[in-house]
Amino acid sequence: MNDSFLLTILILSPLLGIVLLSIMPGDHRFINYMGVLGTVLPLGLTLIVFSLFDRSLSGVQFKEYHQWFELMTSISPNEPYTVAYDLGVTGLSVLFLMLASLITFLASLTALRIKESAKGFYILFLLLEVGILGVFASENLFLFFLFFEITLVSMFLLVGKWGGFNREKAAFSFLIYNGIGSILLLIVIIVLFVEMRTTNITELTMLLKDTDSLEFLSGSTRTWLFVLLLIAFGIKLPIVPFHTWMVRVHVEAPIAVVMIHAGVLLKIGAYGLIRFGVGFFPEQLKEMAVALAILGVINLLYGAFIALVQTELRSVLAYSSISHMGIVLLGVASFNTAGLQGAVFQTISHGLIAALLFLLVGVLINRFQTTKLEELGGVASQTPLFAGFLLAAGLASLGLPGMSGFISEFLAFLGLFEAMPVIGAVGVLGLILTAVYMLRAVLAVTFGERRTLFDNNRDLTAVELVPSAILLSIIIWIGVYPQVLSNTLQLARTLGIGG
Amino acid sequence: MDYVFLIPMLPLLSFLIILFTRPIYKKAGIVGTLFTGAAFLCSLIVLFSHFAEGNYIVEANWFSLDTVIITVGLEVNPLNALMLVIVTLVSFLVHIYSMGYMANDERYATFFSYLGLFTFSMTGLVLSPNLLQLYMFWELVGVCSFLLVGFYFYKPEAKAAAKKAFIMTRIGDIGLLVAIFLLFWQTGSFELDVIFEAAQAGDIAPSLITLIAILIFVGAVGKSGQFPLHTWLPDAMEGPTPVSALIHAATMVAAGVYLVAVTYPLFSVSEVAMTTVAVTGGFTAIFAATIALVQTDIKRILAYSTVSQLGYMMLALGAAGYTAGVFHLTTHAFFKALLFLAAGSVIHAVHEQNIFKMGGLSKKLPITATLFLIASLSISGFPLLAGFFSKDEILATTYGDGRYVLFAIGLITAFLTAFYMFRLYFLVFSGNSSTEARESPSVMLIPMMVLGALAIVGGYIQTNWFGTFLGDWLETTPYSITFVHHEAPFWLPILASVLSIGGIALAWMMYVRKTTSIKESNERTGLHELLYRKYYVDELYQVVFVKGSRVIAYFWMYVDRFIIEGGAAVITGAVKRFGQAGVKLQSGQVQTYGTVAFSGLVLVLLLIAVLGGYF
Amino acid sequence: MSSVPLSAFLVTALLLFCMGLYGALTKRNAVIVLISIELMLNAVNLNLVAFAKYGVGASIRGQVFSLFTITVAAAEAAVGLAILIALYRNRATVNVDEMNTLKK
Amino acid sequence: MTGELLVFIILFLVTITGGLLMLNLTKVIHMVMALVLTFLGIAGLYIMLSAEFVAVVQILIYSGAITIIMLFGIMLTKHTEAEPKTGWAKKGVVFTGIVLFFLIMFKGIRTISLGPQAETLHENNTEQIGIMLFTDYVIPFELVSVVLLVALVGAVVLAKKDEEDEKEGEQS
Repeated sequence: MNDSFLLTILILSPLLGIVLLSIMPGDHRFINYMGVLGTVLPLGLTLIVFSLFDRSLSGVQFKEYHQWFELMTSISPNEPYTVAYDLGVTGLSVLFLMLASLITFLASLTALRIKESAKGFYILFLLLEVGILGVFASENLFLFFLFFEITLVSMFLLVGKWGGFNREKAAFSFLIYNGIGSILLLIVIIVLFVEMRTTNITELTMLLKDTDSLEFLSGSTRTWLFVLLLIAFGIKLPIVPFHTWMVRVHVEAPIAVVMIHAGVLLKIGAYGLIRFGVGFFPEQLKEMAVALAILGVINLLYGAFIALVQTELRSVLAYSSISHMGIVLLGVASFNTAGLQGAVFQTISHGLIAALLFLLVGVLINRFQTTKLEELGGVASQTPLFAGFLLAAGLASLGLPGMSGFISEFLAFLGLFEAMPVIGAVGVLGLILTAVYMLRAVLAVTFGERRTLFDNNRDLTAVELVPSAILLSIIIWIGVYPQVLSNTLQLARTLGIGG
Repeated sequence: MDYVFLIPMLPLLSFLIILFTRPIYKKAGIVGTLFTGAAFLCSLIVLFSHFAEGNYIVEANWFSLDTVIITVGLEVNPLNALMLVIVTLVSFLVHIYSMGYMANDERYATFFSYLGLFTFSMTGLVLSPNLLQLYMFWELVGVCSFLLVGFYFYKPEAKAAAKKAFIMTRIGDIGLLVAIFLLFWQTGSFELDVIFEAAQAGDIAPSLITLIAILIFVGAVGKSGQFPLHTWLPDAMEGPTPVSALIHAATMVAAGVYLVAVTYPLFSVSEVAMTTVAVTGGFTAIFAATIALVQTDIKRILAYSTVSQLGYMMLALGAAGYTAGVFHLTTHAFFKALLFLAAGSVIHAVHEQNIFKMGGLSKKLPITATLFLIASLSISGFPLLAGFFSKDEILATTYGDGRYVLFAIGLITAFLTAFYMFRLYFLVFSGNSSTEARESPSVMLIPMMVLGALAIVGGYIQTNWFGTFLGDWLETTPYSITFVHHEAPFWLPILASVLSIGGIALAWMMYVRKTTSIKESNERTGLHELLYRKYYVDELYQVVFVKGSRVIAYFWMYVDRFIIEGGAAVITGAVKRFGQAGVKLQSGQVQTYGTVAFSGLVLVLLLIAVLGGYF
Repeated sequence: MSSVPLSAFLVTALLLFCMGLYGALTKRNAVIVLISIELMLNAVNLNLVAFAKYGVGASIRGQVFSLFTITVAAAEAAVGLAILIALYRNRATVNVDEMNTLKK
Repeated sequence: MTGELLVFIILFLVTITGGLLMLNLTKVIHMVMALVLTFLGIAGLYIMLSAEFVAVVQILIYSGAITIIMLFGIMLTKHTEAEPKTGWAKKGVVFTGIVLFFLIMFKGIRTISLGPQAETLHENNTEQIGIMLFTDYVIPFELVSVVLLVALVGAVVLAKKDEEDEKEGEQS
């Protein structure tokens, strides 16, 4: 049953950093570096998992199973409900694990600037990493939920303490929206647990596929469960109109946290939607595909239009995230290999691109103390390297071929055009709008007349350059050779569809 | 031919080397030129080996989607071998020229790295054997164009122009993208040969094929600056002049024409699509020509001329003149690149772009003036120069295809072209000069001379007298294209020559003999104003699309702010109120607590009494 | 045997209880509130005694119970009044509205 | 109409009148006086219920001790002449609640049915109670005495002025 304990070690590895940090004095000179070191270990372990992951096999690997506790019920005293500690990765989750630990590591580097109670920051930061890694490594809904809640709590504290001016409001709206999402998710988990007697994801996928044998879960019940799941992860993704919390967090949270938030946490929504929505309720998804696609188009256009008139770079990027997540929805709604692959690609690609963009926004704040578009301009003449990276990130975001954004949007729309050409035709308008708002924002910062306001500003330093370069090269790598993702992903085998 | 891959790789290497090695900063021009020159040599070798060995294709797996394997590859057929040579040649010459023109620019190396990237993308585009790869490079050239138009990033006009160039072409690209999607689901492949076979075999419904062809054409319209997506091209003149010559005259804008030529088997199946192409091309030709009549900026006149000439090529393709279109593309690349480089030389000398502030430069810039004259004569269709033959071919095709209205438009455009080109020439070079000017360095003049030679002799690859060499060669294409060659009626070359010379003569009368007042006046009336304002297309777009989308955006933003956030606020407010009501109950007054507790008791009792059936 | 039914006593007690309750919940004077509570206790006592005579397991125990109640009520009245006086010394009021220190 | 019923009606009226007076009089002293009436009425009812001893205790403790304590309480604190009015809304809520409560309870009382009467309560009532208290209820009885003691001490402690307060009072 247990292949190895690698995943447990991986999930718990940030704890080492937490322990070391907590015994260090809070005003120690190297406290920030200690925090960064804390994220290196998980990154290394993830790399090991990633490289050991056997791409020729199907199904779950690195399985771990321990019975955790049993629940007796009066209904069936002889058959207790078993809750297990159940880990494992599929091709889908191993990609997300990789994304998560990479971005966490890079984000921790940008957090080196944090001076105010850095110890607490890094402890929570590492706790957040435990949650994220746990979410992606869980093979069990119960455990998934547990780790999901850990991310929630640590995010709440990170935003609320180290955020911007309106940080408390942002933290609370984060907590409330996501709390509602968790409740809905919990309801789904409990119903599935009670009816199917298991919370193991793979088992559930197999059981729910065999619709004839489902005695208790009628079609309408499953529709309801799917809708609940959609809302739960829709809040996380976010789907319009549940997006306002996310804009606030994007604008208020400290940059390192926003990198993780935009780069990884929002992706939990997509991950959940693909792994559980597609995996558990394929019939329901097919029935509601058109509605889902319409939601996706709304997301895409809505986010794009609003991003067009934002006057602040972080808001532009926040709405751009909404817009890009619309493409994920479109890919899922098309429900064919191209579309789903596009959705996964888009999720990962946007994770990388958003992280890069926010990393650069962090530099911008550090150098120019503002992200207002009208106050910026012509930074390309003073900080050409920074401007180059920002431009490259912007181009990646608007789907330039040769970068990861293109192949994911291409696949998602390719899938959509097979399933629903008309909706696709409306959706492609979003691609034009993406170009418009992205160029508007990026050019407003980099191009134009030089502002004397910001004289003598340093270009990217090594600690900023290296993460940017790493992210950009991965983005280009995926864009030039996307097989690298699909080799690992093996979508058809993971979800058992298409092929 | 296995070294075809070198052609895109060499410029890419040049791009990467210049990008990552700062020490060779001042040598960037030489590095770029060497690599591009090598690429040009390769192209020539490929061209000649194509004569000997015929078509060539190599493919490798790139990405798998279910059972479909998406490939990347390189293909050499007559059309793209020719394009390769044009692209690498013009790029090579522009590299040399830029070493002089950009010598004093502080972002000298960046410029050459962009040029390298562009050459890579353009050759990659040309060599693509499938639509997906073609689309990827298609976007990449767009980005290079964007980067180079915005090269002087600190100028607000350059910023706006770069943005406009990218977005306008992107609109077209989306059309192409949708066409690719539709084709994929019809044929299950991105490969051109598979698609063409399906189209010829009638596997795709005729109405759908028309739709697809028109969508592809939308892509071409965006890239080639055809009406109604033409407005970005004149604005793109904000970029450095060598860029205008390379990208916005000879190569990238011709990619639209190339695209239609590549997907010609699709178009030829649909009569409607062909007519669309022809009419759009013809209309754009005359539309842009009329605007060019009254412009005052030397580069903008050339830009509108480019738009007009591209329209000409589209007209040819739409009128089943595959050879004519490609032929004109070739000759146009030579003389239009030359025109831009010469214009650059003038601008380099006088630092001025308004033609009314120039004059008499032929004495100060004799070589530039001569080369400019050659190019102008060539584009005007002066007999026996390159432009004459290709233009004749187009007119003959249009006539032969029975599109008489478009034929007439073509004739008028030819006349207008001759007129505005010589208006430009006479205003800039004839008369007396007061400005200081020095002839450009030889590093700029030599590329121009090469182009000048080609602008003279380039036409002889396809003439009725010496043989239709180009046409015969293009027929060896691997795809089934019906080649129609219309023998021009004997009067056509004469008529065209007369019109061309007539246009030149009219310009001479007006601007050298000065039979009318030609002072640039601020008071323009009626038609003149309309033309000068480019038919108010920009203003129209500004109002309809820019303002329109902003209105929509603001609408949604207010929806976001008031309805969605407001909705959330109402819900939270309600909860808060509820909480506050609860707080009010917790007044600390025991009597209130008592009252509440007692009320609760009464309610419970009532419930028990009613539900318990005691009443 | 007796011509007065049990329910007559119970209704009397109920009326007393209601009046006491009303007084306890609406009167502002702390002394009156205390008195009203005594009234309620009396109503309860009346019930106890009535049930001692007419109840299911009618016996003397009901009366014993009421004695206990009376004792406790007396103690309560004494302590209540003591608290009231202590409070009055501090706040110079016997108005229940102003006795809201529970809130703080 | 038997004599017993007549007595009951008179006692009932006395009791209820006392209660109503307490609720409606304005002066606090009058209210307490009205309450004495009620207590006496209840004592009468006890006698009717064969609880002579309880009736005597009632008169002693309620009409006597508690009323006197209350009067002391009133005299030791300052009172505005008129009782401040409570808001109509609150009164309304309380009144409606009480009426509902009354109705429900009334309904319950009307449907009550109980076993046979106890016959021997009035014979040596005090003796019976005494036996009961010192046999079955001896522990509660002792406990009650403790409670009384605690209450006594507590009341003294609470009501006693703090010495410091006194000193401050003298100084000022």
